[in-house]
Formats: sequence, structure tokens, C-alpha cells
Amino acid sequence: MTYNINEKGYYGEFGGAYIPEMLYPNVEELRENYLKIMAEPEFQKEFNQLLKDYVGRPSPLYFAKRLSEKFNTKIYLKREDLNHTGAHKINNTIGQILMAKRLGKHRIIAETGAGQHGVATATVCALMGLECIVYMGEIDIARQAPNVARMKMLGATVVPALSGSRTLKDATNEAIRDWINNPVDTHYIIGSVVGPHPYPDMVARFQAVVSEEIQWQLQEHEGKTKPDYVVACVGGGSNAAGAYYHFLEDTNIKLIAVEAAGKGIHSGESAATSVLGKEGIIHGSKTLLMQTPDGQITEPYSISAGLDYPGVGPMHAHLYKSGRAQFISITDDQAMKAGLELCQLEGIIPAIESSHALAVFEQKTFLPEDVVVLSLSGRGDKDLETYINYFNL
Amino acid sequence: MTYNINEKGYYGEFGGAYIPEMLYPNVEELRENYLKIMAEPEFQKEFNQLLKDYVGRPSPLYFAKRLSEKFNTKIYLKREDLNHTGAHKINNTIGQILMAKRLGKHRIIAETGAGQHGVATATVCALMGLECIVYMGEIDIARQAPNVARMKMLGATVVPALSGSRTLKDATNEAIRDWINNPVDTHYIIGSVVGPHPYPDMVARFQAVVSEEIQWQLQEHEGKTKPDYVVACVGGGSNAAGAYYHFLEDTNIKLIAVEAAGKGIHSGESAATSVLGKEGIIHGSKTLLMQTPDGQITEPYSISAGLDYPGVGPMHAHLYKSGRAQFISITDDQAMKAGLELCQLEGIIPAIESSHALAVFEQKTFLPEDVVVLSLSGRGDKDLETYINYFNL
Amino acid sequence: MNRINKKIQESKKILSIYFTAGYPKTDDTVNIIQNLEKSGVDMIEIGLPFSDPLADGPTIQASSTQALKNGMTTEVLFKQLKDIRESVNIPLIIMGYFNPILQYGVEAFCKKCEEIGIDGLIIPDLPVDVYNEKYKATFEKHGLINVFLITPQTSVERIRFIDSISNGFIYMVSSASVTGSQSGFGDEQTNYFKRIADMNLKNPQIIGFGISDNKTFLQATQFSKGAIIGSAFIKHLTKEGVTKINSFVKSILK
Amino acid sequence: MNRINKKIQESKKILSIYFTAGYPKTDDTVNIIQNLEKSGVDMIEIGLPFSDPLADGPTIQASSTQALKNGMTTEVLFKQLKDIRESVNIPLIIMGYFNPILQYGVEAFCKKCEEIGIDGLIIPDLPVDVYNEKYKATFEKHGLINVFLITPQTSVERIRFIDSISNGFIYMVSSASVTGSQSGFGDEQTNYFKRIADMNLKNPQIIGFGISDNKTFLQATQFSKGAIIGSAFIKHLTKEGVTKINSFVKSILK
Ligand SMILES: Cc1ncc(COP(=O)(O)O)c(C=O)c1O
Ligand SMILES: Cc1ncc(COP(=O)(O)O)c(C=O)c1O
Repeated sequence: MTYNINEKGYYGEFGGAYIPEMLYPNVEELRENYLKIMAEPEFQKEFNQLLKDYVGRPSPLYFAKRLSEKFNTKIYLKREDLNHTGAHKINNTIGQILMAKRLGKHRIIAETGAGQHGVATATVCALMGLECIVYMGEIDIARQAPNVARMKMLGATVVPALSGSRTLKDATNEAIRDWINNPVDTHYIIGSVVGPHPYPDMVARFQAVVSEEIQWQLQEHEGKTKPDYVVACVGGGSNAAGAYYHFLEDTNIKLIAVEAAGKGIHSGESAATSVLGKEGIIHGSKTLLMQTPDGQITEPYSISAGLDYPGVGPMHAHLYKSGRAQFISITDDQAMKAGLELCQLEGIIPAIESSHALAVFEQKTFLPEDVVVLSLSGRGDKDLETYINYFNL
Repeated sequence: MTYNINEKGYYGEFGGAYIPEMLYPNVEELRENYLKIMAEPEFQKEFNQLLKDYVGRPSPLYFAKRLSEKFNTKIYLKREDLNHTGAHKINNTIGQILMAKRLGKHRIIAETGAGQHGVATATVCALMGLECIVYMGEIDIARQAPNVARMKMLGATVVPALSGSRTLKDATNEAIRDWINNPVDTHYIIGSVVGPHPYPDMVARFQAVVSEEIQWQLQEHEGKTKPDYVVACVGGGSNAAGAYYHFLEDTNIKLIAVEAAGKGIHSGESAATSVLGKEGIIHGSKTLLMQTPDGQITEPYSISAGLDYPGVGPMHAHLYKSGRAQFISITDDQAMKAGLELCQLEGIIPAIESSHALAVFEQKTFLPEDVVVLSLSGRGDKDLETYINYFNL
Repeated sequence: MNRINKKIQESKKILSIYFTAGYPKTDDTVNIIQNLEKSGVDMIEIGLPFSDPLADGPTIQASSTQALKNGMTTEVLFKQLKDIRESVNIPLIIMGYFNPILQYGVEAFCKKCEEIGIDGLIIPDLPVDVYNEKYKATFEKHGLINVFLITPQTSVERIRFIDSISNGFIYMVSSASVTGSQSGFGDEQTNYFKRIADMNLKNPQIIGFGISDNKTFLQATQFSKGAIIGSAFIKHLTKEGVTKINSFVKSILK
Repeated sequence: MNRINKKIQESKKILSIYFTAGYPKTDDTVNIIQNLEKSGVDMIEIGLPFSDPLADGPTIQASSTQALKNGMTTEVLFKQLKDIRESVNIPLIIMGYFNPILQYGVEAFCKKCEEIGIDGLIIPDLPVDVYNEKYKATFEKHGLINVFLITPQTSVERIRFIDSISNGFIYMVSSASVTGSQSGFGDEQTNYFKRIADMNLKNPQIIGFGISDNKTFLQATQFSKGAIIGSAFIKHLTKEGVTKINSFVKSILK
């Protein structure tokens, strides 16, 4: 069994491209070209140079001493929070903007939840001098104000998504609608390993730099390239995909995917897709998603805007279904507590998305000799208000 | 002539330790030990490891293509904005916290203006599990709210300075008072190259990693270790000191120091110390400072909290007096414009402090072949509100 | 012979109307269908509402949201349509996104359609290859025509391919856009209509997206077998409820 | 002989009072000095206000800020004190931070002090070594005693060194603290007082910081030649203005 994508664009039974005909030329153009373009030495060179000089890669693999002591295991944090713009999202947008340029596109659209992907997209558009329109749920615009401000500073137009739950799902719908309306000059930079094939694979490949680095960094720290565990939060699943990528086929390495349980898995306010979801189609991909028995997509909930998505990428649906990854659900409260703990033990304010991953240590016991690599997918600057209000600081 | 410190703690005629007797034991203890401790291999190892794995060093030296095109010269940005906590300040706090531990201190105090140094101090205190009290002017608390929130998240106590202009100068006074009141167990982490000897030298040495990296990074990019110009903003002067450090004695390399002219040098609302200042004593050091003819220290003004300081470090006073560095004053308006320009040309939102340095390109013409390294001392996340309000975004 | 094929053999231009089932009121479905037929409409697309109708513009989106709020489900729709063939003779097509159909079960869904007397399906997000590979047999077994879309960006080869696997009509999207975002056709679109007409496809084309009145209906049908009106009719329902359907249809046909 | 030295030769304990020149009103300076002498105070420290008095607590800080707002400057102070020796005989010391003195010119400042009849200076942020190297000769030329501070943290060696270069008295800071932050002395402080007393220094010690009433005055002077009151007197001025100075002093001496 493989855990990677097959040549038809499926992870096991998940994936594919369930798109309206209006999107076919765009998606097909991308599908035909993405691997070829990514393999070009010139592309590789430009991509790697920007990752190094602009994004600040490699992101450190930091041994969290006090956190490790507390949980009596060896915890390494993969510091995507230190990337330019503050999250792993930029690895993907750098890749996609180079892709878009090679495809001759000069108008860029994106959806965003937490705003991290929107900022990362606005950033690369400014860098390349391309027009940028970002769709963002009205609710997310309110709860991630700093990121909205950043997008504006960067010259992007932020368009509120007013339909549905007015969060990430709906922003994605709006972005797809824009793409339908602008099929020739526009590239849609999807922000996670979701959407129609080839997006999940393309995004995973751009994020794969994360696990590539983990290997040699772990060699430096521990004298071996393989961790015992890789832990990552899953909204759409891109930071997890990046952190898992080079470890997917080695089943000695245990993968832990952390989902948002919101106010409790069965509270009706949750985003725990693996537990609550069923197979279905969302945003052009066959995957697990939260839906009514009737097939209407449910409005998810999480305190964290980046995890507030009713689906997961098809890779993760497959990792779940096959048992390759263990899925753990973390509530708002558990995540917030774990986030504050990281601040006060390690001096790192994590994105609330990442705080969900951190909460795993209260839920699961690791051995003292276990090497646990955790994807610290982003920093908490965008979440300060939420933290402050939550803790009454 | 040397531009570095002499064995008595002076840069030319500037520096020294003009401190009340109550501080003598503390400062003397530090003076006697700092070079010895910094030279210890164990210290070096721990310092460098944390800079790498925790701070994310080396910070990239990024060739800003679109900015260079616009100003027809070669502009490299030294990306201190990518450091953990978002500015160069953490280089120094990492060094000082290790110093404090070796001196057996377990209570840390600091002053902060923009909040970057306060956050950087709160961060290293959390990392080491030490108590942390940060003094911050009441006005700065209001205009740098995100950083106040971050300090609280990190477990620090933020104490408002209510006296004088209620900005950085007064926060520094309060921190010194605290130190006087707690002379045994407390280390005062000063955030810039100011204060009594040995602080200016110690902070400059911790920041020197910046120019050390610039040398080999420039070698990679340009095949030579020496830039033609190094440009940096100067509040107290620590990011400039770090960026200049290894270039101080090589007068072929031109140094440009950028000060805040606020609403105009002669508007009465300015912080352009080199133009408006006279020799005097501030915070334990003989240097240039803005003062009345009567020797009362003037309340400075800048839109940027980190430059809103009526003095400069003694190194900079000497660089000015000796003509080694060219000093340029930049108004609020010029800085804000340059900041927005960087956002939209390069996808980087700079701290308003750094925006002052960026504004140099509108004021001074460089040759197409000039290699200009600019210290991008911090990121603008803390300044979003100021930018947004200023530009009505 | 499937009612769609039969209808197409008639020499007249076809007016097809789309509406969202369950809108404005849950139980308006049958009433609307009957009135549309009575008013002279040739074919009807019954929209199965979906929470995330990503190919639709704001008008149809809003009607879907309202229909879902009203309690419309696949089950409810089938119940409403149970005896529809007792009173209605024109071709009926269900238009819906794939996920609700998948959840119902594609086989079960098709069977139910057949029982009711549905003639075809339009599933915008069911890709041609998946249909061909997995669902074609099922559709055919239940006598359902699957209608494919083409757009101005669809390549000639692909149009030929789609033509080859279609057996009713081709749904020709007037312009690159979600539903409801056009008003009147310009040169670009007329050229596109002509270009397709000149391809002499085996399937007739019916043009949708952006038909809102007599003028655009005539423009569209000048180069095609018919036209589909969606958003304009939803807007009429929003304003007038289920009354005056006749005058709406008359305003199109004049 | 300098008035300070003369005063110290008297057998009684010394009460020295600090006040900030120009507070509460600009022109209160002379009035306050005269009243203090009349009330039986032995020595006066005239505070030259400074914008950034970093060794002072909130009370003295606030008085300095107010004095500066009132328009107090070095020039103004010297003008007010011009004829002070016509009416006042006790030792007068100017206490000020170094920067205003530096801006006036150290030489000019000392000359002016001599002309007026100032006996000594306390400059908390002028370090001993800088004084010795650069300013000692100037001070001595103008007959000014420079008073140095010691604190509980000052090492024995340094105390002996400071004693060796002092020629008036040693300002003994009662505890590690800025002015005004103590209330009453505990064991730690009494031990410290005793320890210093036992060193048999050539210069007498006068204790400052935290003396606020008769009780603390007696505690302090049990082990020293005298005590200095600052914040407590400023508080009195804030509350009562320049009236009742006599009763304040009486309450200390009882
Ligand atoms: C910091 C951070 N982590 C995680 C996520 C979730 O996305 P994904 O699951 O694609 O990594 C987001 C999304 O915005 C994010 O900002
Ligand atoms: C980003 C940034 N740059 C510059 C400064 C000014 O400090 P310095 O002159 O010591 O570099 C500050 C101070 O807070 C800062 O935050």
C-alpha cells in the first residue's frame, strides 16, 4: 500500500477532480504542467533561493527542553512559526506563484481562513507584482483582524464571503466562483492540500520541504534521520502533509493528526472531521467531510480559524481510513491551555492551530526515549486577541 | 583612531558609567565578568545554539530585486524581521539571559519602547523560567498593544511608566529605579547599546552576529565580504551597532545611521539626536542627547516607539562626532511611505523603525554598482494599527 | 423514447426553466412545475438545493440556502414529485451537485428518478471521466440522460468528445461565469455561439447562464436549439412568489 | 573652615533636610531655607531639579517635575540664592544630577557655588573615579566638599576608599532603594548601621533614605552622626505649603 498519490490523482479512494466543466481547462492545464514545471532546474533554483533568502528556511528544529521535561519525552518543534509571514503557508504560495508565472497568469486569487494563507498569498503577489484578490469569510475577517490589515498593507483586495457559515468553506466557494468567472488570466492559489487534483499533491510537494529538513536536522540533533512520531494539526492538512511527506511510506514512524473538536466532538460545534465526517465531495475533491445525512455540508466550528473547515484533504482521509495516522481531537479549551503553556515554558506564542497539536501531550503518553517532532505550523501573533480574551489577561 | 570601545569603557569621549553608587556593585560585577563569560566555550556554544535553533539564525541576507530596480542600486535586506519575536532585539536578550544565569540572578527587569525588547526579554525569561518585569511608558503601552499582549502571554509583568514623557526614556528610569531597589538577585537587561559601561559594549557584541553573518552571506551573493554601505535606523543604536560591528574600522565601508525626525527636525516633535542633541549624561552614559540649554532631557517624539528616545548610544555619538557615519533624519511621513513601499514591492511589512532606514533611498542617491546592506531590524506586525490609521486602509 | 429526445425532435426552439426545489416555500415545487408547463415552457430543471453551490451566482445560492432552511431534502423532493407525471408531460431534469446524490446513493437516486419519471440529470461537479467510468451504466439502466456542460474555454477536441458521449443535448454555458452574472450578449459570445453551431455536433445545444428576457432568449436561440433561464426566474419567484408565472414566461416568449 | 566640617565638630546629632528648589512654588526656595534654619535644622540639601532623577522615588520625582514646570533652572536657583548668606548660617549643600551641572559648566557651577556660599555638592550620578580624575581639583579650588554615597552593598574596600577621599561626611544610604521607599528600619538595616559604625571611618556618616519621623531619626542617629530627611519633608510641603515648617521639624526632633 502506498500513502502517496497515484497517477490518477487519488490517495486510495480519495481525491480526484470533481469540478464543474467551467474549471476544466484551468485545472487540466495545471495537472498537465505541474510536475514538469516543478522538475525544471530553473524552477527548483528559484524556489529554493526564495525559501532560503526570503522565507528564512531552513526553519529550525528546536529541542524544547522545558516542554520535554514536563512531558518526560523528547520534543522537537519544527519552527514554521519563524517563516516570513508567520506560518508554513508561505512555502506553498512561493511555489504556486512561481508556477502561476510560468503558466503566464497575472491575476491571483486565494481563499483564507486564519488569514495566514491570505497574507502568504498577498505577500508573494507583492513580491512578483501581481494583482491579488483574497476571499475570506466575514466571521474570519472579524476574528483575524491583524491578518486582514496585513493583506491590505500588502496591496491585496480582501473580499468578504457572506454566504453559508461565512468562514473558510464559504471563502473557498467564492474563490472557486471567481475562478470560474476568470478562467484565462487567473491562477487560484489554494492554501491547503484540498481542492481538485492536482492541488493536494502540488501543495503537499511544496510543503514537503518541511520533512526534508526534519531528516537532516534530526541527524544533527539525534544522530538519526527518523523520528518516532510526527505530530501536526489538520485543518485542510497542508502543514501535516509537509511534516509527514518523507515519512509517509515508513510505517515505523508514527503519524499523529490533530483535529479541532471545538466545544466538544458531539457538542454540535466542532470541526473533528475524521470522527464526524463521511465520504463525500467538497471543493472538488472526494474526501471525508462533515455533512448532514442528506449530503449538505455542515458548518464547522473551532476557536481556531485555520482549523474551522468541514473537510480534510484526501491524503488525510486516506491516512485515516487506512489507519496509517492516528487522529486525535482537541477541544478549544485543551488547545488554549496548551498554547499558553508553550508561551510560559518555551517563550513561544503558537498559532491556535498549532496549539491543538501541542495539546496532544496531555492526551497521550510518550516514552522518555521517544523522539517526537511536532509541526509548530505558525505563530500566535494573529491570535493575540483571542488568547487575551480567553484568558482574561 | 578606533571606533570601538577602549579599556576604560569609552568610545572616544563618550560612554563611561555615570551611575549612582547604589548601582555600583551590580554594574561592576557585570563589568568584571562580561568579557570572561562571553569568552567561555560553553557560553559561546549555548549562545550560538540558541541563536540557531531558537531564534532562527542566520537571518537571511535578501537581495531585494524590485526595490533595487526602483532605486537603481543593489539593495540587500538583512532580515532581522524573521527572528523569533520579530526583531534584532532577541540576539541581545539571549546573550544577556545566559549572562544573568551565570551571574546567579533569578529576577529579570527590562525597559521597552516599541515592546520588541520587552517581548524579547519576556521570551528568554520564559525559556529559562525566570521572573520578568518589564517597564514600559504608558503612551507606548497604548500604541504597541500587540506587544503588551505578547508579554502578558509570556508570563511577564508589564509595569507602566507614568512619569515624564511616559515613553522609553521614562521606562528606562523606572527600570533603573527597580534595579536600585533590587541590587542582589536582579539583572537588568538593557535593550540597546545605551546605559553605563559595560552595557553598550556587551549589547554591541551580542548584536555583532549580524555583521558577522553579513560578511559570509555577501560573499555568497556578491563574491566579496564587504558592502559599500551599511544602513540602519538608530533609536538607542543596537541594530545599527550589530550591523556595523565588523565593519567599524574599515573606512571604505560607509555607514549610514538613520534617525527619526518625527514631524520635522525643527518642529519641536522629533527624535533626531545627532542634529538636536548635545553632549551630556543620560541613563548612565556620556553621549549625545536632546536637552534644554539647562540640561533637562527633552521629551522626544517619533511615530515609531522604538526610535522615540532622546539619546543615542555612546558608540553612535562617537561615530557622529568623528564623521565615521553619516547621519540622516527621516520624518514620520517619509518613513511611513517607505514602509508601505516595501510592503508593495517586496511583500515585507517592516517595523516602522526599519521604515526609517528604508526612507534613505528617497533621500540619497546610490550608484548602480553600490552594494547597500540595510538592517531590516524588525517586522511591522506590532505597527499594523499605526500603518492602517495613517494610510486609512 | 426519453422525453428530452422527443422534445428535441420538435422543430420549435426550446425554453427551459430552472428553479430551486423548495423555494420560495417548501411545498411550491409541484405548483411551480405545473404552472411552468401550463405557461408554455418546454423543459424544466428542478434544482436540488445544496449548501455549497460553487457554480452558482448569488441569486441561486440564496434560493438554495432558503430552500434548505425551509427543510428541503432529497427525500422531501422525491416525495413531492411522486405523482408528478400524473399532471406534467414535459421533460424534467434534476440539477444538483454531486455530494447529496452520492450520499443518497447514486444507484438509489437513479432508480428513484426513473420511478418518478425524471428524464435527465445535470450534475455540474461530476466530471465526465468519473461519470463514464463509474456511473454511465447506472444512468442508462434507469433511462436517464446525463447532460454535460461546455464553456467558451472548452477545447474543440473536448467538445467533440463530450458530443460523442452525450445523447440528449449539450448544456452550453454562455460565458465563463457562474450563474446569473451576465446581462445581454456581446460580440464575443455571439461569435462563440456561431463557432459551436458551425461544428455541426450530433447533439443540439441549449444555452444557459445569462438568459433573462425575450431579447437574450432570441439572441441565444438564433444559434442553438434552446435556452435555459435560471436566475431571472428565481428573481421573479422572490418578487412575486408562485403567482404570475404565466406572465413571466409570456414575457420571455412574447 | 567649611561650614560642613564645623557643623560636624559640634557634639549634637545632625538633622539635615532635603527639599527640591522651586517646589511647591518657584520662589519658595529662600523662604524654605530660612524657615528650616529657624526651626533648628542643622544642614540643608537644596535639590536642583532634574527631568530624569533616576535615584529618586515618586515623591521627589513629582516635586522635581513640578519645579521644572514652575520654571526652575540652574540660573534661577543661583539668582534666588544670591544673597542667602545674609540671612542663613547653617551648611548648604546642592544636590543635583550631573547633566544640568555639566551643561552649566562644572567650573562655572563650582565658582558660582563658592560666590553664593554653598558648602558642598551631592551628585549621585557623578562616579567617584570621574570625580577624582577630572573634577576634584575644581571642587577643592572653590572650597566645595563633594559628598559620596555608600549603600548596604558597598564593599568594605570601597567604603575605605570612599572614606579616604571624602572630607566632610559620608552619605550612608539606609537600604538599597530609591528615595522615599522605606518606612521604619528593621534588623537588617540596624546591623548595617552598626557594621559601618564599627569600621571607625575618619568621616562621620549621615544616614539618608527612609527617615521620616522622630522614631526613624532616633534609630538612624543611634549609629551615626546624623540623618537626612527628604521625601517626608516634600510630602509636608505638598500638604501644607511653606507654612508649619517649624512644626514639621519639631515633630522630628521632639
Ligand atoms: C498556523 C496554521 N496552522 C495550521 C493551519 C491549518 O491548515 P493546514 O491544515 O492546511 O496546515 C493554518 C491555516 O490557516 C494555519 O494558519
Ligand atoms: C524593530 C526595531 N528596530 C529598531 C529599534 C531601535 O532600537 P536600536 O536603535 O537599539 O536598534 C527598535 C526598538 O525597539 C525596534 O523594535
